[in-house]
Amino acid sequence: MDVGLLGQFVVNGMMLGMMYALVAVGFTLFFGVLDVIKFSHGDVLMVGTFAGFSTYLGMTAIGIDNAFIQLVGVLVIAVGSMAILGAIIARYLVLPLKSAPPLNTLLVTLMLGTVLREAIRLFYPDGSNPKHFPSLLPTESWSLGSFTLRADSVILLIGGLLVIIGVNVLINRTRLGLAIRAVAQDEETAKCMGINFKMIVLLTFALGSGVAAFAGVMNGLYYNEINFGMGLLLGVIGFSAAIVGGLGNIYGAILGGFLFAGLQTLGAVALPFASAYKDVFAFAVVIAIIAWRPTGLIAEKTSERV
Amino acid sequence: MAQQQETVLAFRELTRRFGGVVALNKFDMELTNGQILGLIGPNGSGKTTSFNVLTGIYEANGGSIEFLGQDITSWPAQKVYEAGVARTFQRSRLCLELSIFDNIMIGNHKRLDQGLLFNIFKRKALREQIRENHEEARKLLKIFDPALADKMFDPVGSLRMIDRRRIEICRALISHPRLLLLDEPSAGMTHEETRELMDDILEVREMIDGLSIILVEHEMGMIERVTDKCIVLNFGQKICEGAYRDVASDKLVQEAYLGGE
Amino acid sequence: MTQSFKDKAVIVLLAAAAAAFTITFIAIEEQAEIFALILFAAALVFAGAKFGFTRSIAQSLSRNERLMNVAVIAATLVVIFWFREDHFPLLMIATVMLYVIACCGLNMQFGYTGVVNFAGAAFFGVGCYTAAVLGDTSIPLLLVIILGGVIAAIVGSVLIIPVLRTRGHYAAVVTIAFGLLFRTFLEVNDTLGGPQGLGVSGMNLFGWDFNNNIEITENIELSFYLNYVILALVMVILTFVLMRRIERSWIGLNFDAVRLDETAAACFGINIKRWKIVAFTLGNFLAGTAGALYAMMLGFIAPSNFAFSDSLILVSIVLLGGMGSLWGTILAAGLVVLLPEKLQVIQEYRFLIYAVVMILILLFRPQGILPRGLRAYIPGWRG
Amino acid sequence: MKFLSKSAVSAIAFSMALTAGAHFADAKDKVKVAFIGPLTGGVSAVGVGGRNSAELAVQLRNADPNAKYEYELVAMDSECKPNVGVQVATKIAADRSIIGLVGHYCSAVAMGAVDIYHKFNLPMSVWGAVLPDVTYGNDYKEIHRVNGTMINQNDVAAKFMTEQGYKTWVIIHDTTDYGKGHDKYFSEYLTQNGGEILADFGVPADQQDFTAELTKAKQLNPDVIYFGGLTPLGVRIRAQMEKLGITAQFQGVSGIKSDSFIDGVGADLSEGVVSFLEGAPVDKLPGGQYFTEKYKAAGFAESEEAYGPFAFAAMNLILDGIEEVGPNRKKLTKYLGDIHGYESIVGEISFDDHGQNTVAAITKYVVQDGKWVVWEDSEYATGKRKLAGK
Repeated sequence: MDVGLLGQFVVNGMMLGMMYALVAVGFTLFFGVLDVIKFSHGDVLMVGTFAGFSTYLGMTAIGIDNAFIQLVGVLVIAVGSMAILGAIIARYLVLPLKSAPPLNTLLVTLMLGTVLREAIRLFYPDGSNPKHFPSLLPTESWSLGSFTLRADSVILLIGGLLVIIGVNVLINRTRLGLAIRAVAQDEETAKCMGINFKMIVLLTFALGSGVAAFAGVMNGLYYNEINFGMGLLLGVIGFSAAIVGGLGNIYGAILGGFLFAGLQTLGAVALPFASAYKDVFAFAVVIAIIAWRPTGLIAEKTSERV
Repeated sequence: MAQQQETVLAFRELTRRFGGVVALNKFDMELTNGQILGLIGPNGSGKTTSFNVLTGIYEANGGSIEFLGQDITSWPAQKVYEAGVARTFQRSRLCLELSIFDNIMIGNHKRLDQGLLFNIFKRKALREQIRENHEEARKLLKIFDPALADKMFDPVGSLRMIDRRRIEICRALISHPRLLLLDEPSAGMTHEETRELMDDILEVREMIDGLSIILVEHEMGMIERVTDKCIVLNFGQKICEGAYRDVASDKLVQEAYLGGE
Repeated sequence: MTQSFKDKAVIVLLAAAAAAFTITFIAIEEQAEIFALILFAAALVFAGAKFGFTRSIAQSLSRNERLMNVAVIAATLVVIFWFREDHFPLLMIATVMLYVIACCGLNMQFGYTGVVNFAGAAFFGVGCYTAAVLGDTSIPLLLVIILGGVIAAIVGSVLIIPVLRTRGHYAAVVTIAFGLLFRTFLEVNDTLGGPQGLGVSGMNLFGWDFNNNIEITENIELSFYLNYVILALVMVILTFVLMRRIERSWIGLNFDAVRLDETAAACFGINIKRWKIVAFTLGNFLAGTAGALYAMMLGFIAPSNFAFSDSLILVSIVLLGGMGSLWGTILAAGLVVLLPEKLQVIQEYRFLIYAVVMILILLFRPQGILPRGLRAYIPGWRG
Repeated sequence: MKFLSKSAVSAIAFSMALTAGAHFADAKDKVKVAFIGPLTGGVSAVGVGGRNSAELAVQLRNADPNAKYEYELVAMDSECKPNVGVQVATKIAADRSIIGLVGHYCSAVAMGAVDIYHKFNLPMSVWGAVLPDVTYGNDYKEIHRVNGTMINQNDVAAKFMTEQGYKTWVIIHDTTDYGKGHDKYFSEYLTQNGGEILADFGVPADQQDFTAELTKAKQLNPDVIYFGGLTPLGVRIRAQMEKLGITAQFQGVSGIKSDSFIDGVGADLSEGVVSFLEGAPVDKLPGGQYFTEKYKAAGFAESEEAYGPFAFAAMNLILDGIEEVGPNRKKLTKYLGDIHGYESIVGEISFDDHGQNTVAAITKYVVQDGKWVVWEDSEYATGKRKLAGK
């Protein structure tokens, strides 16, 4: 395989991995503060993308056609509205079930995912068909042999990276992050220290959902196509990535995301048998990794006292 | 009283590390038949760790454990229990959703018929076994609190802390162990309750032939009253051993507790 | 004396009411009637709880378990007999029963033992495919049903190592990944029919072809689905007996101990691995047997029946009914299978409504419709 | 269907007898017909379009004063899942008051359901499923299909594309029955016509990212990328080809011949995409214009999609049959069996002995200025515009 082609696969894989990682970060944040899995995460991403898309349509309709302003508008509305939606979900669906079996939360949020998905399909104009998401980024491209690099891909990669770094800084360097980490460590102690537990949970869900909306818009800008079912698989993969990396750990989520993308790319291009088996391959490897490292690659800290 | 001298349990240079922290450092210890040993020391000195290594929850990094003449170092928890070691936990670990009877029967595991076919098909024999064990558990529980014995099918989650402690001890005793490990039984209880509980334990000891007990405890009154011998741990190391009165007056021990130089 | 008579009267009346309700629920087609009936039932349940009837009824039931079991079977037979000539209601009843069996399998796994399984549909599917492949051979079909379970258990053994090593959400991902992998594999691999699916021969018991209508007289022709319903009912009863016996034995206690506190269980000699393997294998076995008969009844299977969403349906039945609760599972299976069907009238909106209903139930009744009670080793006996 | 008790039935009969006198002279008998399609899930757009079209046929018929009966449509959702399909098929087939059915877009569902229609003697016509086995895999006289199979489609497609001078192909298909079937038949016909397949990728129907497959395809540098699958995937693949700078011609199948494909990809990228659909173009036929107008007038929220006209034609065929022979399943089956040269909005319908419409012509389409245009009418055919790589 020539170098250009290899480079192309690497760039594609990184793009994919970045999106998985952004979704996985959300899972890991929610799990960190509340030990719950919010399975509607992928569908929140989808709703966020549609919110962004609607913003674009609205701005075009009122005559704003500067791509940069449009992009900012799309991002602000998508991220902002999903942050609110995430907090609402936490407030009315996740927190009330805190003392119920953890599987209940999983199921409730799964059902919420169905509600969101079906709602978009049924109530968004022509929602059951794919939509053309505009290219709001410069589309210049550089070619080198079989390697094509587009400006928008580079910007998206950098953007994704900045968001991940931003989340990381937020968690590790700010007062809010400190509070989130305190709640993640030990809810009771955090409460004793005067941290508003509920507020922190809501903020964390807002943060995670906002990141998901960003990933959704990124998805739309990259693939130029969005549809009501886009969140489902992305959610499952993001969840798997968070698990493989190790729940409750942002680096684990990133690692898991890129690993999964790598496996899929590898499965599609490098396997000796038909590429259709690539998902079989990726999931088999996931099972094997979990069998090998039962608490994820970057192990979750267990503080169980005996 | 020749039997009294038989060694039940012996640690030889038992060592356990967590990362860089040495939780147990070459711990030597011996316990004879029927003896009650008090294990004391500040928080984090390795008392509970020694229980966990002994019962197979943690693996030893060095040294050996001998129980009734057998080397049981690194045995899994299940095998240690089969050999006759039963314990309670620092934080009560009962199954709160289950009934009192269920919880006590968990402790009786080795004396119950666990065959798949027996349990599914030999219902009559199983019912007989259930009735017999129920009677036995009732008797045992009655020693601690007659009122509890009438609530055998109530969920444990509905009970007070002291009742939960009692049930935990019954769970450990029902299988007639040779060695009982009590991890801070007084935690979360008043002095009066603690005293009551300890009296009950002493009463039970008379019923089970040759039962030895290791007691981890902060409540020194209790240690003083019931133990035959004490061992003081500090930073995973044994710093003193002997009767409570001698130990209490030891300078090293006082330093360890007060943290002074 | 009067107490016991009252108990018995309550049980008989309750069974009669349940049969009547089920018949009406299955029979009505009008949207308004369906909603009215659901609201009526909800109001009844609510009122019962409010005025304490539920409690006294529950006590009556637990005092007379045997009678209750007989009454439920009798009520089921009444419902089946009522619809003896109607294919579709019988198909739905049989479907509910087979889902009950599969969900009992899941209950054994995570209701009792705490081993999560999000690949229930995959193991159900292994049973289906076993029936499809072995149905044309000379192996007796009753044996094929058992083999469906055995092969599901064997396929499940692939997952034993990761399942034993993981807990909670990590174990969930293992089974989710397996479920996705299973379906993709079936689609990509053509040896088992590929995405187009496979035809399955119908059940045939000692020359009795289950796929023929039963002609009694010239005017009375019973639906061929009656055959399947009866066989499914027998299987449900066997499964129920097995589940009950396991629950009310030392094994059930071991399962609970493993679920609630692995460390404590290990300290009292309970072999965590052994009981997890037993529960996982038995659960998959049950799902497999249900799948095998399901495939014979439907006559056709394809990979898209065994998607992740189908596994979730099984999980939601277990949660909705109440973890480990057998009666709850039966009730929830009826609800989850029949409700979307009943909602066909609202067509493309039905999943939206269905999901909203599920969320509401879980929010207001997180422990399930009929939470599992404390273990009663011997019915009615409290020492 | 007698769900309720016999006494209830007699009570109803009694009350009907009482009110019989109140019947108006021109009141028509009610006859039920049914529709099955995927109304929820990933391909629901096509299913809802089909249902609307069938609904339209029934509405128009009911508005026709000359119709002998008043029709009621029972529409059911198969979710595109065989087990659900078998359930609803049983429900409809077992309901004796339903005389005819227009059913199935998903082939796997149709495959599972045909046995039931046969068992219950319910005459039906497929409106969208394209797997040949649905009609050719059995000898059931109840089963018919107004649309063509994927065999015809790919035969034409392979010939046409090789005639355009293309030599090498990379195939991407989804791993459902639809995509795999197309892959199989297209590969077969393409090889017969001398085309070369450089690579063949199977992808799950919910995949989002195709850059790995497409990068590999790019390296192979084919003349054409053939996609066997439905609109959502088709949109993604076409869009991502652009990202990777692949300039090969994009060739689809009937599954992407929808306006939503063009909406999803955008007018620029869809320009020059070709696809093939059974039947004559709707707007070319005398009844076609009428259908399009009426569909718009009926005010459905969703588009009729590629197979709506077939559902409309199939429903009309069944309604015509009932008008002709009366509400009787066996007679309707016989009527359908004799259909030859029936005029419909998708062209002439003639069933062969398997109930397959034999004259299902295949029409070639190309996207021109954001619209699907019949190839022969396009500027591509005249040479004014050129397909990719020509």
